[in-house]
Amino acid sequence: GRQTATPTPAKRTTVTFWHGMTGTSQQTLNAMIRDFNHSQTQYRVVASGQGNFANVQQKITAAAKSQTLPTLAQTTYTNVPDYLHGKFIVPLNGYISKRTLNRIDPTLRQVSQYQGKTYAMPFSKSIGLLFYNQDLLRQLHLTVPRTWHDLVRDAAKAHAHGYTGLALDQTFRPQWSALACQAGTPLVAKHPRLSSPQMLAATDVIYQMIKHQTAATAGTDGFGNVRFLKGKTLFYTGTSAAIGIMQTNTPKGLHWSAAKMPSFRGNPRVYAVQGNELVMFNSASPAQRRGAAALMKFLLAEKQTLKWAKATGYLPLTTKALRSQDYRNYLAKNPAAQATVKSLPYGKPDTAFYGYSETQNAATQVADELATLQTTPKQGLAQLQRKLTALQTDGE
Amino acid sequence: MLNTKPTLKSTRKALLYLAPLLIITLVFTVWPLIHALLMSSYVRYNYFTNHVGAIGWANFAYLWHDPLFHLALRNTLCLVFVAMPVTVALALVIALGLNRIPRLARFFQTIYFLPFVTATIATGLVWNWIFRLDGGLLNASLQHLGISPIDWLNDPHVALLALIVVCVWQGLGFNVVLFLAGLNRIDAKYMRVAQLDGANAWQRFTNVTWPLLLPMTVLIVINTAVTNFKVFDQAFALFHGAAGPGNSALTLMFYLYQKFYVDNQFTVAAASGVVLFCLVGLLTLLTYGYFRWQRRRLGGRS
Amino acid sequence: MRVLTTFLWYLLLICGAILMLLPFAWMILTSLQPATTTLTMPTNWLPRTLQWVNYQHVWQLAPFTRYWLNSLLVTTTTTLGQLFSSLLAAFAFTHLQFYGRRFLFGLLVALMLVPGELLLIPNFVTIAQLHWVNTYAALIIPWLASVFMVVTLHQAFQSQPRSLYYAAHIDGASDWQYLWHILVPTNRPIITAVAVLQVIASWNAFMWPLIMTNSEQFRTLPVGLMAFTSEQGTNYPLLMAASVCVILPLLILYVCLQKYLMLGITQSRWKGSTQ
Amino acid sequence: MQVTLHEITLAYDRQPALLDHFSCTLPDGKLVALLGPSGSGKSTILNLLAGLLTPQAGQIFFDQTDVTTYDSRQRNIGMVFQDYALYPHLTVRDNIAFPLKMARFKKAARYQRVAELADLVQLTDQLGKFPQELSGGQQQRVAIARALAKHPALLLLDEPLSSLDTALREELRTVIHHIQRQTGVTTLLVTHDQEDALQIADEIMVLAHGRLQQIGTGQALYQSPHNLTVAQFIGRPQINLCAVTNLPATLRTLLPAAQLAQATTLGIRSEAVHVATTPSPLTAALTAQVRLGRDTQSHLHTSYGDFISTAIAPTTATAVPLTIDRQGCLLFDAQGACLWSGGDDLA
Amino acid sequence: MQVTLHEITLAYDRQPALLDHFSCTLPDGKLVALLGPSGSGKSTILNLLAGLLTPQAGQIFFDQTDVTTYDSRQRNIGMVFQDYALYPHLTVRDNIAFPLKMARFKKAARYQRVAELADLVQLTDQLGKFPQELSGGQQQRVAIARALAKHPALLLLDEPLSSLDTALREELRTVIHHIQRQTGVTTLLVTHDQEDALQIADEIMVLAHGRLQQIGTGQALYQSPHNLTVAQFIGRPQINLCAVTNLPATLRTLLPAAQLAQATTLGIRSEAVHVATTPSPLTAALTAQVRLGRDTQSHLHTSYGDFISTAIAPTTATAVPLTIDRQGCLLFDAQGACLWSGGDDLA
Ligand SMILES: Nc1ncnc2c1ncn2[C@@H]1O[C@H](COP(=O)(O)OP(=O)(O)OP(=O)(O)O)[C@@H](O)[C@H]1O
Ligand SMILES: Nc1ncnc2c1ncn2[C@@H]1O[C@H](COP(=O)(O)OP(=O)(O)OP(=O)(O)O)[C@@H](O)[C@H]1O
Ligand SMILES: [Mg+2]
Ligand SMILES: [Mg+2]
Repeated sequence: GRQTATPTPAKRTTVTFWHGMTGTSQQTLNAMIRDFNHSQTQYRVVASGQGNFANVQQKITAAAKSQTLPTLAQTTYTNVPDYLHGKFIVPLNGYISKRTLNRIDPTLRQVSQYQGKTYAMPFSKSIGLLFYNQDLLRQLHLTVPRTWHDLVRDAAKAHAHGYTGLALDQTFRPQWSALACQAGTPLVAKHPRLSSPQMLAATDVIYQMIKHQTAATAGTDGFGNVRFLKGKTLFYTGTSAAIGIMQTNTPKGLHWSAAKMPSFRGNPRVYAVQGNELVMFNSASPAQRRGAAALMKFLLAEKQTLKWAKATGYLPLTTKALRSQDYRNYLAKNPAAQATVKSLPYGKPDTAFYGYSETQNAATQVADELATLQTTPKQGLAQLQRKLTALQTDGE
Repeated sequence: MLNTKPTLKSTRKALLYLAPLLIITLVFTVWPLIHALLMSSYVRYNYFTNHVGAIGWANFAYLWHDPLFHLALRNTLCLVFVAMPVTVALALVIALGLNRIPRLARFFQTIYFLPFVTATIATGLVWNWIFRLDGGLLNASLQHLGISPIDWLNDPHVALLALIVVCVWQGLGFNVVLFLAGLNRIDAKYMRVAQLDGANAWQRFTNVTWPLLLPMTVLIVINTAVTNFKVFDQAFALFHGAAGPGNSALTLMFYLYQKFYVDNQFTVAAASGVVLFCLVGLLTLLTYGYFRWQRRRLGGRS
Repeated sequence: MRVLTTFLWYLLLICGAILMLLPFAWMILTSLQPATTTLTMPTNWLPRTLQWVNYQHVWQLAPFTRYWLNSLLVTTTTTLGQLFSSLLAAFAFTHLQFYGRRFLFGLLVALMLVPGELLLIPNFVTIAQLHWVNTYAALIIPWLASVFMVVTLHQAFQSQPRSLYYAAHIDGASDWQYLWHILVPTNRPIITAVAVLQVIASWNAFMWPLIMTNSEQFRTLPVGLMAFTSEQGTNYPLLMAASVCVILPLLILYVCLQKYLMLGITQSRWKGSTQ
Repeated sequence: MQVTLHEITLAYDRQPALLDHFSCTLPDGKLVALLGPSGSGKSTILNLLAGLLTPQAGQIFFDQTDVTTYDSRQRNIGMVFQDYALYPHLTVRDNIAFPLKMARFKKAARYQRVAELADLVQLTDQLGKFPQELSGGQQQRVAIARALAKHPALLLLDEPLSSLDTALREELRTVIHHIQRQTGVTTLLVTHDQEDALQIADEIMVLAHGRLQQIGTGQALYQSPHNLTVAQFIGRPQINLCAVTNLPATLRTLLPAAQLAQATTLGIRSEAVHVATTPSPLTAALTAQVRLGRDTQSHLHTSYGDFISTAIAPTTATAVPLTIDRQGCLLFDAQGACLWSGGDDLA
Repeated sequence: MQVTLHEITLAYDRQPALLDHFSCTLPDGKLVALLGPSGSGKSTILNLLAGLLTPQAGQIFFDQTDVTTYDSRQRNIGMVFQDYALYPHLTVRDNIAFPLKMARFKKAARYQRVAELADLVQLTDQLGKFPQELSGGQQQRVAIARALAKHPALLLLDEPLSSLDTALREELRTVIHHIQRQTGVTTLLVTHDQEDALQIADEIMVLAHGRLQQIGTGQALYQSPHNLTVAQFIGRPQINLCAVTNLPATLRTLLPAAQLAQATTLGIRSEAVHVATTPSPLTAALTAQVRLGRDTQSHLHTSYGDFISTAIAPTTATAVPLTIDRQGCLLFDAQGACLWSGGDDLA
């Protein structure tokens, strides 16, 4: 009924939006944007998929260089300092009220701040989980591990029975990162202290598992869930975003579920939060910026964020939505997703800083070398520390 | 004509013929190349605001000290010097075979061309399947032969080999087609006289086909070398976005990509591009010189 | 003896052909698998029921018709344009005398060596300055020249008897007419070869169209393939089905053009009766 | 080596048979010239002998051996191609040395022989050039030298002298003749030039219409051709022909009555047409006289046909009385077979 | 159109000059034959005229126009190349029609003309074939037809008849002659065959050692050659030569004393050597007699040199008395210039 009242589209402000969603996520997103466009008469959001996340980054780099940026784009908050250095990102303050922002779940909200301003709006977020094969667990008379210690033991047992204990994704940096946090210092930080014995112990956990073949990285499969879903793997650590694709790819007769990640040496639990944010660029006109803000607000509406979460497996963004009946019903039907919500309060995202991606890359490299047993944790950490120190002095 | 010398007029005319090519290459190759060259000398450069802190060799110094770059260089050279000769030799053998057999040549040619047609994404996945540890075709076959399976894609010792195989496989069809085109240009009468002159198949090949094919071979060798220098897509697809297990298959191009798009170290990337360019140029010169020498040795004009 | 060598050649070619064919066969077979059974091979890599629906899904999941038309447009125009500019240039290098000929040629060969990735962003900036972002011009115009093609054609043209050029001149053909009436038809195999190579390169191009365009409207097939992979996993059967859809037109084209690629062989004087 | 073609049939793709059950024999150690109109299949026969073409039917024998299925390489043949087919990437020296290289001669030995051959064909100063830099005749000489290089058992020459000037031609002709005599290699020489054939060939084969018309010495072919084709083909200028029906009585009396009755065509050689010293009933109008070096060709017009005579001295008369030698007359029937050749007695 | 080469100098890369200040004139509407040894630069001159080669010095005039810098296309020339240079991708029909197509003739007009030309060169039944499918002679005829197609102002023929058999050769020669007469196109015909030249050329140019040796009618060249080169070049068989010093007195008396004193070489035409009817002090041993169609070549051996005679009838004698005609004798000095030609009176 409202469409009839819409003025001619020419009068609307066009808001361009680049994202890296594909498949179902993209379809859902498109539907939501269609809804947004119908919900008001001032703005028209044009969303376009730019391939995968890496492609979106490339496009943003290219567009920033040539000053052809869209109004807003999907990216990770860790890029914010870099973008700010390039002077092409604008804070959301002034376009989105504090009240609205406060509706976002506190864990997720942490990421939106940089140097006292809000730059990023959480969008497609997920959290690390431990998936387990229910059939195998029962067969081996095991229960879901609560600590890494348990996990190591269980995995060894599985290995003894000819199974793979733990499947990791291509890189185990997120898990390592979380372990490191629990060991006292974040892995990817401006001034990490990697030489502590705690840190060494945290690194050694996964290293030893790989070395004893109780854990395996996905290597070139990209995703540990491919191996996991073949039914010969007891555990898999991945992010909650994988739930959707895992469900469609599950062969008949395989039963799995997910739990919170185990804790390390009884330290406070910390889980890796992953996913993407939305940012707004300064090349956009004030009207466009307002439009972008309107879209963000729209996406934060309970109805929309729930729709998003249910269709894609990403987290609902607002506290209210997380607690809503609707979502609880959904969780009841998707027990695997329950662990997500339980993990969320313990999530601790890395702090963004200028040069983050380089640092993270260096960490990934060391993780890869550890995974291929080319280096030992001690050497690896020393090497990383050296490298990061060099990076920092370079940057200054 | 037979003995015309260049004049201003003929130069103007030639430039007219060359104009479309030159304009496009100037705008879309030469200009960005200059741009990259300049950028490789910028220090403390803000890529987006175009603020240049200083000019110097810092980026090249960075490369000089970066073990990753060394690794990439080693891998790339290894790739080029293994994959290129193998590709060219195989392509030549296949082209000769196709040129020889009276029947089904077309059919075979189509098949050999398949890898080239296949988009890189699909190729990566397919080879992923062939090389994988469990259920991979290669390992299954090896098992039949009593060899214990190798984790081609996750073992840093063999990952580069796997990448080489993919590169060879993919470059084959293209080179076969080029070789065939070259072979077709050789007048059959030379084969006939050579046969009359008592040359056996091998002698015909070395004394007639090979020298007459030499210009095409030079082209193919240089092109294959250049292609292998620039390997990126294949690695990206084969190792699922990584440069092999623990960077064991890191190529120069991959290094450049990482520096530019992931690490945002634009100037270092530009510097590595310049190094890559110089290396390829050097190699091309060497190849060209070698073939010139060989051609003279075979008795031909240079 | 001759029978034996022929047999050996066949054997060699067949072995090679299997190696070449195998991955492709896998692609087709995978594209017909139900999603859940993939990658549990090789035990059942012949699916019991062929999932032709995968192809139907592919067509529904992304605007493949649009992609297809774009690919077609971009591929034909770039190939034709590239052929045009390269033929002119190769002709000039072969038959025209001008100052700096060798130098210019050497320079062009050097440009063949420039890594493309390095040029992507500067080129994007140029395209943006020309206001070509998100237009067909961005997809087509930068590809209208190919140094590789020029070098290949020049090489082929050089081995053609020069007397044909002289004869054509005396017969009243201008350089332009010689190019189109004599040089091009007599070099059809190599021209077809480079054209086919270009068609494939341009059909499979991924990064360029992705970076240079922002909206679906201008996207080409390989970009469309992105729809089937995500950060969390890949739907292999659908991706393979889509890949087959991308590759098939190329194969058909190639098979059709093979007649020209093999022209040299079929036209040789002693056909049939030669041993 | 005696070479025999036995019942050879050959047709090019989608063409009627060019050779149809063609048989002939090249005697051992002889130089045989193959003459025939353009397109009659001379090169084709050479290619068959060389093993470059395989006949659809029939056999080829080298002495007693059936070589029909042999490869060119196994036949040990030297051949000069009509289009020379020199290797464009090799210098003249290496072109000539090529067959020797293939036979694994040492480099010194090769170049030694090249020097000899180059001397023979007068190319010593061109040895370093590439074929593209040679004139047509020079290329042809390179081809001849190359064919001779490896002392072949059968030498096939496809118009090896066609691009040479008279002096060189005579010289090289003599060289070929000489070499052939010395080595005794069976040689088949395709030529369109009768003089070449007549000068050096031991025997001449005339090929036309896919059939071997006649084989014999030059003199035999000239004086007693088997048929009209041969008669027309051999002899310069071409034989004068006139229909028997129109002949004046004076001429008829010259000819044997029996054969004349069956004949349809009379051929008269140009040297048989003289100016009569006594008044003659045969007169002709002299339409033109052309001096060709030592020859004078007189074009005559009579009521029974136009003639060319080479036996009339330069004169200014416009009409001349004629006599015709009996020896220069030939009678042919409707199928072209020769019924009578007046020159029989001359042998 | 009169064609003039004026002081042309031409050298190929890194070679001594092939033509050095070479001048000559082709008279308007005449058919001029260019004769010369292989490699003497005949094709080179044709290429100069065609505009395919640019001289290092000198000018080329077409009538009054200096065309030295003109492009081939602007010269309106028809040319037959020594290697034919047929377009391999075009049928015979389209090959012939190509120049017309370039001149934008309508298709119907083109094919009409092709039909005429094909008829002329007897290729009507080969029009649909490709060049590779033709015999050498057929290819040559296609090239001739193509050169004639566009009614050129200057026709350049590089050995257009070299691969043809005698009959066809004579016929095509006549055709060329005929066409040349009809159209009046200035024609330059390179040939190595004197008979071609003598038969149809209005004038003959002899080229050797980079210089124009002589230009004149065939008869003039035969009877009064300017020098030894020309004398040796024209005439079949080649002129007999002997050193003046050795001559027997009987012969000396035949010759003019003044010139004899300066001369070093005596040339005697083969037809000037007869068997003496009266006893003669000149005797010779008859080493061989070869019958070449209507000719009989007798090889004679004397104390002052070997001779070939074409004026001796077949005989079985081994020694014959000789007389020598004064007309067939020529005297040359040490530089080869002709001092006296006995045949002067014959014109
Ligand atoms: N490859 C071919 N395909 C079809 N026809 C051919 C082929 N080669 C030759 N011919 C035909 O066969 C006939 C004989 O050719 P061949 O070359 O043997 O003639 P030739 O006697 O050598 O003539 P010439 O004296 O002109 O060289 C010709 O009519 C020619 O057109
Ligand atoms: N492109 C070239 N480069 C170098 N030398 C050449 C070239 N073309 C011809 N020559 C040389 O120039 C001389 C004359 O060549 P040209 O072709 O004019 O001779 P020709 O009189 O036509 O001989 P023929 O009767 O044998 O064809 C020859 O000695 C030849 O080797
Ligand atoms: Mg022939
Ligand atoms: Mg010549």
